[in-house]
Amino acid sequence: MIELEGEIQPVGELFQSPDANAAREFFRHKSRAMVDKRMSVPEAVARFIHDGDYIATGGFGSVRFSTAVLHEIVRTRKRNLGFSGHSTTHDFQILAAGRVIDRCDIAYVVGLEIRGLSPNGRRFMESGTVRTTEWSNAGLGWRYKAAAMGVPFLPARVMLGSDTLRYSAGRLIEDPFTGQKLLAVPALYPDVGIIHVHQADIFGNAQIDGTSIVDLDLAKASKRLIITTERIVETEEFRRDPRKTSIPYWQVDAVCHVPFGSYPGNMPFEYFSDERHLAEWVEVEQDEARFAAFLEHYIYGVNNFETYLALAAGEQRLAELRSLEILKRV
Amino acid sequence: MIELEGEIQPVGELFQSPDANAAREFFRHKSRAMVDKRMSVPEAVARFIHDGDYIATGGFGSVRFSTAVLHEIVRTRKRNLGFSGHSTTHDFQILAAGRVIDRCDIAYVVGLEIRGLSPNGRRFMESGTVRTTEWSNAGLGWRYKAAAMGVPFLPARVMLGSDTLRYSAGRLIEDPFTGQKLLAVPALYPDVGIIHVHQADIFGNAQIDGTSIVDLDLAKASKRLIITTERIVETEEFRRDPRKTSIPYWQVDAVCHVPFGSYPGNMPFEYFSDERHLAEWVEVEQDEARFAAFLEHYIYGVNNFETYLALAAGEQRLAELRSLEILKRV
Amino acid sequence: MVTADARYSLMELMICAAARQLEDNQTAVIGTGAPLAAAMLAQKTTAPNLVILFEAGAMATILERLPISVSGSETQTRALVHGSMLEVMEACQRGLVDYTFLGGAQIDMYGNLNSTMIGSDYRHPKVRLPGSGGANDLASLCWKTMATMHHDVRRFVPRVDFITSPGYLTGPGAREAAGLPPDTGPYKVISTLGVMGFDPLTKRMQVESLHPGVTREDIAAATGFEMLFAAALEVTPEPTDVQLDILRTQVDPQGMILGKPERRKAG
Amino acid sequence: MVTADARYSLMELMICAAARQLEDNQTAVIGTGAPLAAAMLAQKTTAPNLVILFEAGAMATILERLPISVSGSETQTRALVHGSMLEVMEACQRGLVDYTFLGGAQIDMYGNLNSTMIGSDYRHPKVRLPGSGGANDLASLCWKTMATMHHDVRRFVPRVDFITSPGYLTGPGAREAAGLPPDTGPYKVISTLGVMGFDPLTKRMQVESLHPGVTREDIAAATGFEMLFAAALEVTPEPTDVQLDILRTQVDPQGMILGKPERRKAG
Repeated sequence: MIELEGEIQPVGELFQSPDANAAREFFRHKSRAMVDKRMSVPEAVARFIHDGDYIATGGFGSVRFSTAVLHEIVRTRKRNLGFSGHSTTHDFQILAAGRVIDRCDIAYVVGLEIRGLSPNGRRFMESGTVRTTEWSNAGLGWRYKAAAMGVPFLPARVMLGSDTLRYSAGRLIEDPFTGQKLLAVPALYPDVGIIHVHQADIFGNAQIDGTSIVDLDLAKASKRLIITTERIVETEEFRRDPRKTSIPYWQVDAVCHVPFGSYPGNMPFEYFSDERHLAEWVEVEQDEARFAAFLEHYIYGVNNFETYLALAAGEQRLAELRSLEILKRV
Repeated sequence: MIELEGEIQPVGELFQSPDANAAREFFRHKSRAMVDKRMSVPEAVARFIHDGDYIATGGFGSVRFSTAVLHEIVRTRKRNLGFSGHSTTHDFQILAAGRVIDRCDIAYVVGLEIRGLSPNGRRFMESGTVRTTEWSNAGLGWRYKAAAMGVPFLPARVMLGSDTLRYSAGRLIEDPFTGQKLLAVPALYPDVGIIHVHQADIFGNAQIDGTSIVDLDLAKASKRLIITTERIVETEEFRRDPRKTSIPYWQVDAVCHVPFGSYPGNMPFEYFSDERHLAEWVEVEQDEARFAAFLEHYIYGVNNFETYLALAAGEQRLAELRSLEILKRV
Repeated sequence: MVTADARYSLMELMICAAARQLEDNQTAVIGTGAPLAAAMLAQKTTAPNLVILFEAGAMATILERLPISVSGSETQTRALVHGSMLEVMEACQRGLVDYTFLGGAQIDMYGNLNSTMIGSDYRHPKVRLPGSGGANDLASLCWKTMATMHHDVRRFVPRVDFITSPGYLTGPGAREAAGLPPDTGPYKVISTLGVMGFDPLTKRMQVESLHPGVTREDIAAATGFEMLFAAALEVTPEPTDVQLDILRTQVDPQGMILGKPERRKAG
Repeated sequence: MVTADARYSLMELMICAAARQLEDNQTAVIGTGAPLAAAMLAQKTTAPNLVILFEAGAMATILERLPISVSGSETQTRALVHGSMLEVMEACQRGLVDYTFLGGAQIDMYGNLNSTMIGSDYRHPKVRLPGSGGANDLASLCWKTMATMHHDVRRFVPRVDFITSPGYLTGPGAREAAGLPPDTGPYKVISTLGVMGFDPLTKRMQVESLHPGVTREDIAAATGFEMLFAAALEVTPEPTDVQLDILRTQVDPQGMILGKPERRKAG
């Protein structure tokens, strides 16, 4: 074994196997056919997300997460999901609202950046019903990258010496060349990745504008991948300028056309976050009964994401959010 | 140690230290100032490439290498350079012509893809004057990537079982999670990286169009970085559309404006390779005396790259090469 | 606590103290809140070429609007790179990033930070906090780590409940023994009472300047461990009128960090 | 050796045999020369959705002109991705690439390939060859490795002087023992005399089809090791007129691989 002798190794639970051979066998049989993968969000969630699956979302903080898919997961009352939370905010808040997860790799959850903490997220995570393992953002990101690279681990120089390390599922190793002590982070292959993008064609070629965060690695690491997109465009757009292809079609299983699909989040170049609605979430979470009614109103009681958009924002507010956006397309 | 017990380890020589701490100390003091870095190729080579340095070139095969800098290295008769040859063809041919290297990490040298082998390159490599260590393209690429990531090694699943492994300087290790046998490739920090690009501003922000090969990692791994560029553009081009920034300015030490700087190679979107001139090289290399005269004519006897361009091609031929190029800018 | 000059608020004083730490032509990964206001102020005054990097992937941004999130649109204005989180983290790991600015719920005398949980049992936290996010990475990899903190005994504690992000851990040599890159670690803590550095020999926190009106005793009383004081103890410089004007009219005209204009005078 | 029908050349036969191995909707990393002509032919006939990847970073290219180099402009036409070498290699390592097509100076009965050196001492090679390039990577990581070779005893040898790219190494189980991904390895060798596969049990090379006019004895005599022959030995199908027309007029009108038109008939 290459574990560092005499060191106290981390005690956290490893939720997904980092076995690169098993992942290769899966990817070997994943279709490379260029077929129309458009479907509705309910169909994508029904086909690709099953109780017990381990899921991971793209974006970061309040930016470019796929609200539509997260609502559908809650609405259909999925159970016992695993979740990878690298700087998740409102996306975690939605999953916590539905009590749909029972295990979580944590880099950042229950926090809402400058907006404070999610009261319901805290209650959920303090309830003892969720098994947790700690990571840093880069540590978790490198886990996707290891999977994307097809290796069972990557070495890193973070988490060392901290309690974050102690409650992680990493391993302390030594560099074979210099003897330097390093952390090995295990590859993370989510069962399902969920990423919201700016543009996609019907086959799944997808374009992300602005920072890509860890989504390119997540897209490669995910066994199944659901894309929601602001717009559907012709494949020719990508062939004419391949700089636009953030995610090639062969990694994608479902393409769902969902304008404003990241609302109330911020979609760079498209619309800004709805801080009023986000504040409302935090506010009503303080009271469990009010929060239940809120969820019934916005998620359980509606048929789809479009209805939620109309209820929570409405056309005028959505237009306002477009005008609040600071990045303009060249 | 994390080396795999009981395994016969590779015997190749490691030419550059993979110590991430030493590299960090270097990068700590590398200036981040946004200053005008334009200079001539002779000035860049004089200031940044010293006898004994370990150098690495961008591009791949006959595509997008920096002929101008390579000629200058030969013209100024540098000595005892180390060289990293990941699928190098005409670039290696030039260095072999000048007998400027005495050690070489090899993935692909002396070969010219479909054009055969370099007779002089073979003579040089069979002369016993160059210490060599074997790698694969990916193995060598991951060495840059390890350096770019700031870790002393990366695990990989290539070279295993082969003589390429045996004569490499990798190490066999075991994955701490699954026990899988892996190859550890050591980080490679070249003293000087040399990359030809399509556009750059005066500070060193640089744009590569088409495939980037391993140049983005090489740019990060290199302690000093010389950029030659087809065009100088305003910084505003990058700030308006950051997808154009392949290499940010803080990694760059010299910006040399050299139109047709990759001639006789192929510069995608700009000009095609000059197969006639490349065939002439191979042909004259068969005879040492003729080759010496050829080098005197084209490299040693001329003052600069512009004169070589005029001698080897001339305006009409250069225009022809532009029209032969198949990729057109959108 | 401190009674600030009516000309400026305590938050404004802290932001200006933080801005002073950021040098021109240096690189820094900055988090939201006061640190980002400080970076934006620095970029508009003393450090126009401060290279600001954001965890989510934007690099060399020229800030036009104060960001709410470290990944949002505001972090990407006029950036040179719209990259990835790992590109930024790997630049830190490679040794390219000079400064970072963090926060936390607890800090101890070695600058260890806790943003994971309050309580004595990880499996049953009294309060679950967000976790590391990128804080552990930045505190591990950047050359100089800074933090802004509210100064009281619940936050400046003898021993943090959970080391989320490493300071000097248990003291001199501990970071290196843990495998962290040499010569990194806590650099400054800017609190509501003063500016602290770290004693080079003992790696313990020590006050370098007291905010105007604050005494050594105020700080000692608000600190849960034995605080050191520098031999040449200074008073934190007050914000200049120019700084205040830029802060209020350009950096945070909406009062996201500074508070609403009418409340500012209260300090 | 083979006397080809005057209708087509030996090279054309080999290219068509190679094209037949490439299935539609599969992924393949292809090198220059005959393999690439085969891939281009397949893309224009039986496998329009063959996803061709190139070592230097282009993916899902639609070939418009036969490439000279695996990194050149011709490898990037109408591609979906203009990526990096490591992106392609990592896709292979992740298990996403079905086929690769290589060449070499020597091959042995386990499909091990040598493109590094001829001689018995690595430090003093009789002939220095290029080295692995990406060949070792592709032979290690892609699911099915194919090779095109001139068939003679100098090339089909009992033991290659240097294993540049792994075949089945020393036989069954050896790849797995070396740490290579399970279920990978040599799949077909298309030589100037026939098409070889590998016996599933012994992992030894065996002839599956003889080119028209070639006998078992011809192959045995041109092979430096004991060649196996499949029970149901076939004859390599001849190129169709449609294939030949596409090859000559669309794939390689300049005769880079096929030779000049006037020389083709010579076979």
